[in-house]
Amino acid sequence: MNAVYLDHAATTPVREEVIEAMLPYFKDKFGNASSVYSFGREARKALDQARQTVAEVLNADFNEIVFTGGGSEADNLAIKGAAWEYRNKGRHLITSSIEHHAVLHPMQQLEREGFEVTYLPVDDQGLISVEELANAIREDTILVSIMHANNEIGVIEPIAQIGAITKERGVLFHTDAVQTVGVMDIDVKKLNVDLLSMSAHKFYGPKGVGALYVRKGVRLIPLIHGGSHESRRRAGTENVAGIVGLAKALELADAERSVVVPRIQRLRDRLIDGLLQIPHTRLNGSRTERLPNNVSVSIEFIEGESLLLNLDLKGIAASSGSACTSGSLDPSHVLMALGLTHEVAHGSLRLSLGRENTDAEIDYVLETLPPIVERLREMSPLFSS
Amino acid sequence: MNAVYLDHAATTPVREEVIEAMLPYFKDKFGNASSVYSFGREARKALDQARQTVAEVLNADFNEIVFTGGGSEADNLAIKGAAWEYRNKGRHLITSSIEHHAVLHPMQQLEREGFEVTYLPVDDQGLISVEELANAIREDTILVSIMHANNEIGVIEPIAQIGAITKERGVLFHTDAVQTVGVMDIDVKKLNVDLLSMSAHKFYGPKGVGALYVRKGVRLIPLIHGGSHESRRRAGTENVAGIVGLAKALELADAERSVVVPRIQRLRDRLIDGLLQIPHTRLNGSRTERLPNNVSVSIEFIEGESLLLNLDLKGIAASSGSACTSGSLDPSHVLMALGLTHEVAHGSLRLSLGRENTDAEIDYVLETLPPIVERLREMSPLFSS
Amino acid sequence: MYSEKVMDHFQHPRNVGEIPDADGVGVEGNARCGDIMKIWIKVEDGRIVDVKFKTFGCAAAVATSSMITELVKGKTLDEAEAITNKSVAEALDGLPPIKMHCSNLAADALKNAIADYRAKKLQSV
Amino acid sequence: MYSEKVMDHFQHPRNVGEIPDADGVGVEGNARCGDIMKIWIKVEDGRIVDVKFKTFGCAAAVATSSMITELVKGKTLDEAEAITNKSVAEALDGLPPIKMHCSNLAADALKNAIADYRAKKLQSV
Ligand SMILES: Cc1ncc(COP(=O)(O)O)c(C=O)c1O
Ligand SMILES: Cc1ncc(COP(=O)(O)O)c(C=O)c1O
Repeated sequence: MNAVYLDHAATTPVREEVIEAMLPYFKDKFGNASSVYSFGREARKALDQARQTVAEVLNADFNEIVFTGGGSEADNLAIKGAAWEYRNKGRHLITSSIEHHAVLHPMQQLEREGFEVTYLPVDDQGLISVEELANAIREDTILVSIMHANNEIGVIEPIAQIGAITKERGVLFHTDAVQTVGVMDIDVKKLNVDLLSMSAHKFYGPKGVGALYVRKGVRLIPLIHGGSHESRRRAGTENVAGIVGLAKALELADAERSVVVPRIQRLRDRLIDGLLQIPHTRLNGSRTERLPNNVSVSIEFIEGESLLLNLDLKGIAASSGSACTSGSLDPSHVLMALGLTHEVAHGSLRLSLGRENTDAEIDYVLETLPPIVERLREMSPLFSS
Repeated sequence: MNAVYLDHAATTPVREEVIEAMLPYFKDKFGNASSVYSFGREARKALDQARQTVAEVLNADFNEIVFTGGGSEADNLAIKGAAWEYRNKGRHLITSSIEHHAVLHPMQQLEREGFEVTYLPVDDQGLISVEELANAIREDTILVSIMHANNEIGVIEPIAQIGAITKERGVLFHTDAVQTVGVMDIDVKKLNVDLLSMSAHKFYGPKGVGALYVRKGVRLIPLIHGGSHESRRRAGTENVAGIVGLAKALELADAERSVVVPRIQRLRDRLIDGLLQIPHTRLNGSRTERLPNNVSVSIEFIEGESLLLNLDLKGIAASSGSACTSGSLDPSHVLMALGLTHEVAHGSLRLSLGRENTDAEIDYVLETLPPIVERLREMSPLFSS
Repeated sequence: MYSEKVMDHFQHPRNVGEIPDADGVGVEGNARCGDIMKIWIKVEDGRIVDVKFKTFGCAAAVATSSMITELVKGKTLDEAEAITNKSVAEALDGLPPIKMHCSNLAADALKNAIADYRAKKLQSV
Repeated sequence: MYSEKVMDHFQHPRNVGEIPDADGVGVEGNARCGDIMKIWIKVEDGRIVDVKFKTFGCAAAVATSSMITELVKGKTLDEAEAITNKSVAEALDGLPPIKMHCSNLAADALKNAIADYRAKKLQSV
């Protein structure tokens, strides 16, 4: 068996068609999109076309799309940009305790700057309570940020319902849709959101490019001041190749979704059912409100990194929670928010599927994993068989 | 004659070798550099190697290099990041009146946040007075930002001398070296700088990736909070392909500089001498303290955009001041700072050379340009022959 | 960025030049914006029989100047005065939004030329 | 990220298991950090004649546990007590900096086992 890549929630390979679409903008059509001469005009056209594509897929307008240097930048621009812009209206923000660090850390920075942040809990299924959220909104609340789907446990939050409330209460609503764009059908109007972040490398586009949907009329203080690019919302010579790649990847994902996603979901279900056969194993997060490509299980009495390394030695790439937290020693804040104990949280495993995974690969994982778990448990002082 | 590209100060094509170096990181080695398994390890190795290369070229240490999403982001991170971090030490900043917007606009934002900024003038050659700068430093000055070379008029500022003063006075010193990295030999120790920005697409690397040199011990509040990437100074999944491209482009530029730059400089001198044959034409900025690839002239009685478009129709891509200001109607702040009148500033032309330009191209420009100028002057109400 | 008509008038501007014994001369624009237009008209029996211009400015400024000279030739002064900057832009199949404001001043220059003609005539009465 | 020696001990840990009639047992670590090591020793004539471990933790924790069991077998208690976490890491050709703190606790677990042995002996006197 060749390498089995099951870490699509961390990143995905760039599709061949996307590379093809990008290549001309490195060498032949390399002009600066802001210049008046012909060289630049081709880049400008490509940029306009990409923006139009992204807008159409999201059911947004051309001018509502701001390209950024990635998902983290999009989250930061949405949250800090809105908080700074509207600070005279109020200084209270609401988010959840299971957000990605690209949301939580800007929130913490804003706390240091004098804002107040409410971190809503989630239930044992990983779901936000819409009622609790409604109760948390105050006179001075200016922004709510709740992720569309969680990157570790794959739980899909009730964004449209939350958006209906924020709309009624006149509060801005941002959603980090980095895990859902390309996988789910996204309509910013139906979701009732004012701001929505995405990152190209999560849907077979290049790394280092993302986008933020900014509803017409919403103002943001930029993170990057300078030239008048992106309608003065993000300065810097446009990454034309990257932006073209983002749009192409999104277009392909959108066109193929109805065929690809059910197939992935079937593989996911086989994987979940198979893994739950292992004793002392539980699924993290709701089984129904769940990304079609996410499997997250806690395997008791063993530790995640050991498991990952053993899988890696067998050619299986997986993750133990967020890729970003792998440098840290604390167990994932998301798993802790579900109410797991430290030991159990440390034994979590995320397998995230993609378009190239096959039934044979799932078979291989389901054969390979149980003996590894058994061996590690035999070595564990916490386990008594 | 094929198209003649003379706008390298705006952007450059990505070199073939650089594209080759980047390609593997799109598809085969696409792993997340932060993950523990083998997929990610290759990306991590490439990232480490790239950081090492950049550090070596600049005579800096590995940990002193922070990769960003471009030159504008590097400038913003340096200026706002340092100002926010050290705001309790003082609130006074010093810069020049000829900086790029990616420096001026962050400065203006900081003014709105309660900082005070001194904008130093330049003389009619475009040069900062080191003495004036020394006099402008106050008890509460925390940061000086002076560009290494100007993007419009190509004037090289006395950075090492300024750095000696800021060092002595205990003030942080940032230089925007976006126009010099790849063209000049850069040694951060000799330049006496604490912070130095660069942008890959100015030296035959890809757009959307840059770097900031941050001297050890200098702290910055990040623009993009989130994961612990770039030693917590810039969150977001690393743009591995882009960073590899930046490093490769820098390595090539550094290796070839001693051969390529003298050739370009000779072409530049031919171009300057030829253009100054046209009556009522003057060189903008110092002839001696000048980038080897920059020609900036003011051609009286005509307007820049008309000239650019006419050149474009003849296959010559040039610029009338900064590419970023082409969306604006005001004449360039840099040319105005030299003391030019509005009319003359509007008639400016920038030709910036690159490694692929030839003598034949210079001949062609020197043949093509004078009749266009003549025709436009005949049409101009300001000109009487 | 520019329409074909704009590019045509920019590359081949009609009626460039001066009329030494013009009946009216008008100027509009300023160097700060980078657009200055000067227009000369010759009037006979209340009609514009000849018109010339000189323009310092961008392609939009040159094209609007050129276009207006075509539009007014043979027109009565009242007809000529009815021409607006907007109608000049329309005759050129439109201008980029950023150019609508500063570079679109040919109609204003023409109005100034007609006013100059009328003032001179009043003086000579 | 890990040295070859670490990977070898991680993949083929030596002396995994328990000693039911051990003379000393030591535990170190906590679940919060994700690393817990338990070590059993058998002592004869002041020497460690047998040693086994169980570890819950990352590759570094497993490898350091395995390595220390190799290092101490046959050593006197005083010699064994002189082993530090640092020397275990060195015997493995080093550990990644981030792993030096939390996952490198085998020497501490061993010390606890020796202390346990000594305490038991004192009681039985
Ligand atoms: C001097 C200078 N600084 C900063 C920048 C901004 O770089 P980028 O457009 O890559 O963000 C540029 C070029 O646009 C520049 O010439
Ligand atoms: C939910 C979520 N938000 C934000 C991000 C940040 O995106 P990027 O790493 O592209 O900056 C990620 C992935 O890393 C993510 O999964």
